[in-house]
Amino acid sequence: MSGLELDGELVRRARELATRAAAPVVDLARTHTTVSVERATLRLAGLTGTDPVLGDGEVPWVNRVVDAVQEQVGLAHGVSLPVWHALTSGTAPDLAALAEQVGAGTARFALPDDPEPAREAARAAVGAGLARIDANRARREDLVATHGDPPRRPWIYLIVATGDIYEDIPQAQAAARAGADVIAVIRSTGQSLLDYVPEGATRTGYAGTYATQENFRLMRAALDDVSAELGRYVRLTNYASGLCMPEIAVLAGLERLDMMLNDAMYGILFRDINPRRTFVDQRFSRMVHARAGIIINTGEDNYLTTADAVDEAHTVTVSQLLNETLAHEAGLADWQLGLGHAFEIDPAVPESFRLELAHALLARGLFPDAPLKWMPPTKHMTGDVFGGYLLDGFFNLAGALTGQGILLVGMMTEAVVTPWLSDRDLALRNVRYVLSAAGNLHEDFAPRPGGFIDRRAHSVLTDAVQLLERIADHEQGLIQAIADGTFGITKRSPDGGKGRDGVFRTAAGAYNPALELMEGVRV
Amino acid sequence: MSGLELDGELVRRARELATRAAAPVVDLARTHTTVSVERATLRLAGLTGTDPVLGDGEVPWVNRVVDAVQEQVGLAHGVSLPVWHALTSGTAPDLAALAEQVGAGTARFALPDDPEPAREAARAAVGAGLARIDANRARREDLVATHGDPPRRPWIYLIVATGDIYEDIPQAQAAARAGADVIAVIRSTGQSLLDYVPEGATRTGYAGTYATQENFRLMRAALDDVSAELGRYVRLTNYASGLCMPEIAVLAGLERLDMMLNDAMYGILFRDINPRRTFVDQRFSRMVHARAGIIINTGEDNYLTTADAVDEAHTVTVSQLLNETLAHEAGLADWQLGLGHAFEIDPAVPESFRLELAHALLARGLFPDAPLKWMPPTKHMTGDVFGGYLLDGFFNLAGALTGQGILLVGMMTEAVVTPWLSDRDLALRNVRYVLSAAGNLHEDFAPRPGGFIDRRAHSVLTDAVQLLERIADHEQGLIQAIADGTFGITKRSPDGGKGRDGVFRTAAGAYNPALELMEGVRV
Amino acid sequence: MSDDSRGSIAASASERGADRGAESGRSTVSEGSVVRPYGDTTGDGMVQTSFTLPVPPGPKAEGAALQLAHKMGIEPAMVVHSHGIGEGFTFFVVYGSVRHLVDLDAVHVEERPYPLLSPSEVNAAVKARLRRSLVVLGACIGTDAHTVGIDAILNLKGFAGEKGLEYYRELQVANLGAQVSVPELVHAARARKADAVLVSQVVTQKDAHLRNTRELAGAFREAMGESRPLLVVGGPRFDPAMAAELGVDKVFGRGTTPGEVASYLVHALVPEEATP
Amino acid sequence: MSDDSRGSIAASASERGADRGAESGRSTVSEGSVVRPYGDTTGDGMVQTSFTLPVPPGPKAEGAALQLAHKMGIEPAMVVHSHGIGEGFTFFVVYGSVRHLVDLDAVHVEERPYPLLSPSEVNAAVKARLRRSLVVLGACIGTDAHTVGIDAILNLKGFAGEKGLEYYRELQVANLGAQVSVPELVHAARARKADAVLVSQVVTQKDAHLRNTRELAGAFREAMGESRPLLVVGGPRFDPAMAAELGVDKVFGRGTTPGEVASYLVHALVPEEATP
Ligand code: B12
Ligand code: B12
Ligand SMILES: Cc1ncc(COP(=O)(O)O)c(C=O)c1O
Ligand SMILES: Cc1ncc(COP(=O)(O)O)c(C=O)c1O
Repeated sequence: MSGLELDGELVRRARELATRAAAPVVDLARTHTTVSVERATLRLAGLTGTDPVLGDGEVPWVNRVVDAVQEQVGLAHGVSLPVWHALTSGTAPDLAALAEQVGAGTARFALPDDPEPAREAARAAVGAGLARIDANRARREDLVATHGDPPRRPWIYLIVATGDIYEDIPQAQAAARAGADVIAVIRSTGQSLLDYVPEGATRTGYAGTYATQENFRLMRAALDDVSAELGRYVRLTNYASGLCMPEIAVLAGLERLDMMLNDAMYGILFRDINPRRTFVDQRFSRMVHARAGIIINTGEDNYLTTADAVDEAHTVTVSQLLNETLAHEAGLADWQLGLGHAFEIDPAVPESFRLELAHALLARGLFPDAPLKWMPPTKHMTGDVFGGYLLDGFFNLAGALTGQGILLVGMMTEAVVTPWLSDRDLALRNVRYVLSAAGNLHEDFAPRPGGFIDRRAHSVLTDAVQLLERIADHEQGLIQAIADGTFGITKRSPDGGKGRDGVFRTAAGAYNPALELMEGVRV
Repeated sequence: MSGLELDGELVRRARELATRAAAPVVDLARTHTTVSVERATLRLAGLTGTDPVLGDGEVPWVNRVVDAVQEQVGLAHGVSLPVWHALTSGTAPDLAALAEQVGAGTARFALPDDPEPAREAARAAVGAGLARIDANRARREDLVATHGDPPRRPWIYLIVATGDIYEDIPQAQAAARAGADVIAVIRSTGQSLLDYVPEGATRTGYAGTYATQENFRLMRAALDDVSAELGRYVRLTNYASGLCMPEIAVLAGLERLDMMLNDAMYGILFRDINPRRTFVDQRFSRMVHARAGIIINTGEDNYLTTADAVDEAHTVTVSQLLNETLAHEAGLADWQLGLGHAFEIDPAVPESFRLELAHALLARGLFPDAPLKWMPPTKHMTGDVFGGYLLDGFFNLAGALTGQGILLVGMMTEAVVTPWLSDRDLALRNVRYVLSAAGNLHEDFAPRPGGFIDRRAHSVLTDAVQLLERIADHEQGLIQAIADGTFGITKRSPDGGKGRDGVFRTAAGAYNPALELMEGVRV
Repeated sequence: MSDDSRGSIAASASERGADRGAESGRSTVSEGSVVRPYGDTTGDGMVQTSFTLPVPPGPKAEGAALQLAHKMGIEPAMVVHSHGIGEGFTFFVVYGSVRHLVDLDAVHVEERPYPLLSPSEVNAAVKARLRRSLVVLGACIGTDAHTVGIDAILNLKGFAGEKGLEYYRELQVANLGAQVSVPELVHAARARKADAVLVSQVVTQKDAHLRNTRELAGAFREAMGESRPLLVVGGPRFDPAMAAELGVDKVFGRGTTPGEVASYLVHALVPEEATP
Repeated sequence: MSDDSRGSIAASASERGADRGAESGRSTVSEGSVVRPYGDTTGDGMVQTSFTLPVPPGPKAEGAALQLAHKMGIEPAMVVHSHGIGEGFTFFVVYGSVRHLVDLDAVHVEERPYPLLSPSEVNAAVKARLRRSLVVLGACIGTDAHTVGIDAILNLKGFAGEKGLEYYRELQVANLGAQVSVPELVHAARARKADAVLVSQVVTQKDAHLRNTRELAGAFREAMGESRPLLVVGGPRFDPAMAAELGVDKVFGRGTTPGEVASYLVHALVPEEATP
């Protein structure tokens, strides 16, 4: 397709404004830590398992240890100094044993006078975890080299969501055999509000399957098998966003997931998670993704489910620019940015398809090196599954015409049920037909400069810049914009939301080996 | 859409060859008459009804009279001289009475020594019929002026086919209310092989409803009601092709039908009707359509149901050119030529959609002033109604992208049943979505000169010209080509097929008032 | 692609029970209250269905599909399409004529037993006859984060051209948003002296919406007994006939408009006569 | 958009009979020979269906749709979409779980009782054991003009990569084309001493194909009695299990290949032992 001629000056200005608007967030993230960041650090150091005696044995040791440290010395310095001080001073042979003591209530934590030994030990322990993440990244590169990447863009991205990992696996394999390049396992509805990561293989999720290290492992192994069978590396996706973003990011790195849903704002807007908590967590989690070579998917598409896709199109652009600048700051490269947007315009709107093309081309033009995530219609899908199947076909065509990178396959039963096996199969047949019959139509697609599509794209970009100006002018920047309900017409105050009491301003001398190792500089 | 640059020289050559290839057919038609042509003439003169005593009373008087004349004096001079000689010489007060005598076996026919009185009377009688056709044409023009034409091209053309005129009517009205601009009532499977036209309102057709003058009248009246209701003139279509082409053309004119399926070859190829019979009949029927201001639809689309749509694409082009030249010779204007073509490429063929666009643009470029009839996929439709609904959506898009004139709405149940009420409604929803969402996409559609689409169109045109050369070189031209199985890989010999004994070479002094009045010259 | 249908349905107890088996004969015309599905001819009984069976494709699978179609009352049934999905599964499309007759008289439509009021009529009624504003509390309970539905009912913006309840002067509306736990909700209802509690449930997988609604009803019964507020639930997959079964006062289904809800509140909470 | 399914099925007499009513309980796992439709969980019984009822849209119509769904055994049923068509009609899409169990053991697949032979094997068998070529006559009867199907079986070109019967040296094939009347066909069969008559029927509206096939069988019985040729019919909407009912020797359904037909002809017409 012949792209659009975007106004270079306007684009430069947009990026500069986005960086300014995001600055207060970066600042906040650099000066705080959270319970989840600290738990993630312990996970990197190899602490696993749950406390068998507490509750039904669902509470992970990492939670128990971090809570204990918080009680005894607070988290202003992070958990690493107290924990490895305890270990280096010989109260326990290893982390697991120390956790047992926490369980027994006998563990005692304190800040060391000389932090060096604790630092060293912590660095070594966490380094081992990062080494495993590095190894997984290398392994992925090998496998891609052996099996190969999908034959074309866009990559075909498909969701499984039975709630039972053992139903998910055959469905995921069937989907891969039927042509899916990326499999996403949706989480159980409630998980992102849990302040811990469940353990083990699970079969009881609602509208999704719990994200656990074991479920990750099982699914990745199953997909490695089909990858070999198909001679095509099939990627695995899960969701980071939520109260445990940093920990899930670590588990994803440890189990060689390939993509993660990770948005700087989704948890705030759609899960009512405390903004500060999310901003601190997203930065750490993105640093882990950067290290793991994982592609992130952002969630702008969600805005269009609560806000109108035509009126609020510019908020998607603004959010993409903000996600981009925050991702860069956390060390992610452009090829790792699956920025989100969606085909959510009411199909009853005249010219709806050409409007979609304009929006999709704008994103394509703004982020030429990012593998944009193209989301299917959901809001205006109804129980008319025939009409829905047609609409998904036009969504697929728009994806091909505008060179999208990751095509999330739409389901005709979107308005009815979580996808059935047959829905997924029919959806893939839809994609295959459109890509094979019309996949190269972009050669004949040439939106006229000054024409309907070009004008629309330009006006959305202009609105986006104006909105960014308003945001950047406020000293709280993005934080204030969210409080004002700028995105998805949802207002969230910095002091509200879930998990806010898990956020701590870091004191002088605070130490986190993971941040240190990942940034290469001491924090 | 920016059309294709066709090679003007090649186009000129194609037309010239087509005219040469068709010459033997025109010649044949000018020197022969058929039982159906003669019956049509009597219908123009006002003879209606059936012989109550014969069979179950299904045999029309026109058949009885023509058969009687044939027995007694032969048809080399046509029926008009013997019939009006009988009337002018006072053996019967009027045609109806004369028919009664035929029924009673008392009628005696002979050729007059002085043909003038008979000619005069015949001319007057037939003139009355033509006057009614002229009045209908004027009436149509008034109604279009009052109610208006469809708001856009393509016109939306929909089929009803219950077999029962009283089920057809509400379905046709529902379809019109749902957006159909043209309603076609498909005929009962066997009708085109009947050597007479059934009478009255019928309820017993198979896979279609009998074409009768009364059914025409009932449906036209019903559509006049909805036209007024909707403020849009809803057109009515039926089928001429078959053994009674000329008569059905006359009835269509008398009952103000607006379009007729009328192909110079369909009956030969797909109904195994004798070629000579069809060629004579089609010319007369087309002269009637020309007079009635009726738009004809040709049947090239059918070839692609028996032949491959890619390999045989050029035969469609050849047939369109032949239908054009024969139509012009019969007096039809370009605006009356709904030349047929279809979206019948196997969807599994790579680039199938772009190939369709190439073929559709070629037809559009060759016949800029003709309201091309764009037929939906049928052959490759299967019981997968979801896939079928999608394919129909892409067919609709191709129609919009390439500026087709008449869009025949495809049905998702094509491979299953004759359309249900709901199939038709869903199909119209499909059309409405595509035209409203992407109807103007042609503005952004610009097949590159020398690109895939352009090259394909050019090669099909080249193949067509080469084929036309072979046909034109043979002294029997088109007649021979058909015997060779050129179209729809179906071979038909000039001496084979149904209804051949109804063809007669006209003798010197033969007279047909209808031809005389329609051509303005004596035949 | 819009979904025109509205309003509340109740299939009569008898239909909800087991299949009464095949109706004999075929009514060629649908006279009066007995009708059959319509393909292209009155009385033809034509239906389309599709499903997947956990069997590999092949003659056996097709036979199994026909068996199921027959059990559904489709007779004759045509398997017009089938294709394998992965190993072990086959997808089918089946067309045919169902034997069953539909008895319209047996359909008990719960006619709305209250008039549809305009916002001003609602305000007037509350002001005149209740003499105080009506306190309405809204939320999505459990882990359901779908707020668009409840917002459509409550927020000013409203739905389908109708303004939401916040627009009504005499209604005091608080929208607690999503993911509110039942105990939190009970507590809030008590604290604010809510007259009505409106709850939305959109996620239905494994009947989550039914379970959550029963839990809601139970909790309020326990905590407040007779004095509990009016309980109203809604969501796209609720069958409005189930209110009693679920232990709530009223259930609204897909396509509900704010006006319908406000009118119901007046009907249920505002006395016929002005309170002295 | 291709249709993979093939071969011939027979649903057992019992299933062809009236609905046996609701199976009690819900088998959560499909053990052995009893399965249920599969949505996204084993045993969930999920199906999709759509139909039109001759009633105007509204609550009553939705209730009627639910009633029909329940009679089809869909319980619980969700009317997920409906819209009016013209006046007086409403189209519905319904999703839900069917009670019915599918008993695979009750599915009697008519296993092909003869081996699939290659063209050369067919020729060899005919030559060696019949000692003369086999005369095959093909046609579409009645007003049916759909020849593509019979051509696919007979013409050299063939179907699905297999050459048609005209390609077989030992088969003497005459294709009479379409719209052949039954008397004409009987006459031709007699005249040519046909061993087998192959007839195609594609138009099925008002069961035209069944009526025509019965007429065919009757005419041959009358005209030739025992000495009538082998009667084989085919078409996309035939149920291969119906041969007996229709009075013909064999029925082929959609997706038939020439090889299957040739192999059947050998099985049915060529003696096991060479004729002396
Ligand atoms: C928008 C949306 C989202 C948004 C929600 C944003 C938000 N703040 O609400 C986002 C993107 C966040 C989202 C997320 C998810 N979603 Co969601 N989502 C949808 C979607 C596309 C539209 C729903 C909607 O807004 N409809 C419009 C409103 C106006 O209609 P309505 O809800 O029916 O409300 C009307 C009536 O029902 C009624 N009503 C509703 N509530 C109430 C209450 C009262 C008191 C009254 C009187 C009336 C009433 O009145 C309203 C106006 O008429 C649907 C698919 C679809 N097209 O339906 C999926 C859908 C609902 N989501 C689904 C799922 C599974 C999820 C996830 C759980 C997936 C996952 N695991 O990640 C997540 C997590 C969310 C969660 N934990 O609940 C499934 C539910 C499947 C099922 N039936 O169980 C659906 C059906 C999609 C699918 N097929 O998978 N989703
Ligand atoms: C091609 C076609 C036509 C062509 C036919 C050209 C020709 N010379 O055959 C034309 C355009 C002329 C045509 C016309 C009509 N058609 Co038509 N046509 C079709 C179409 C698109 C494809 C049929 C086809 O060729 N299939 C491909 C072949 C290879 O498959 P098959 O026939 O199933 O054959 C296979 C098997 O069934 C089996 N088989 C078939 N016969 C036999 C015989 C023997 C002995 C054996 C062993 C096996 C066997 O083996 C074959 C290979 O596997 C179908 C729709 C569809 N997609 O199915 C409509 C369809 C068959 N037509 C239909 C109708 C109604 C008509 C018309 C009557 C419409 C009208 N009133 O104008 C006309 C009139 C024709 C007539 N009087 O019969 C309907 C029939 C509805 C019904 N079920 O009753 C269909 C289903 C379309 C629809 N939904 O309305 N049609
Ligand atoms: C960026 C992002 N994160 C997470 C999710 C899913 O979150 P949850 O598991 O809370 O439903 C989504 C869902 O669309 C998303 O877009
Ligand atoms: C030109 C033409 N005439 C007639 C017909 C229908 O003919 P019949 O009534 O013989 O089926 C068609 C069908 O497609 C056609 O294309």
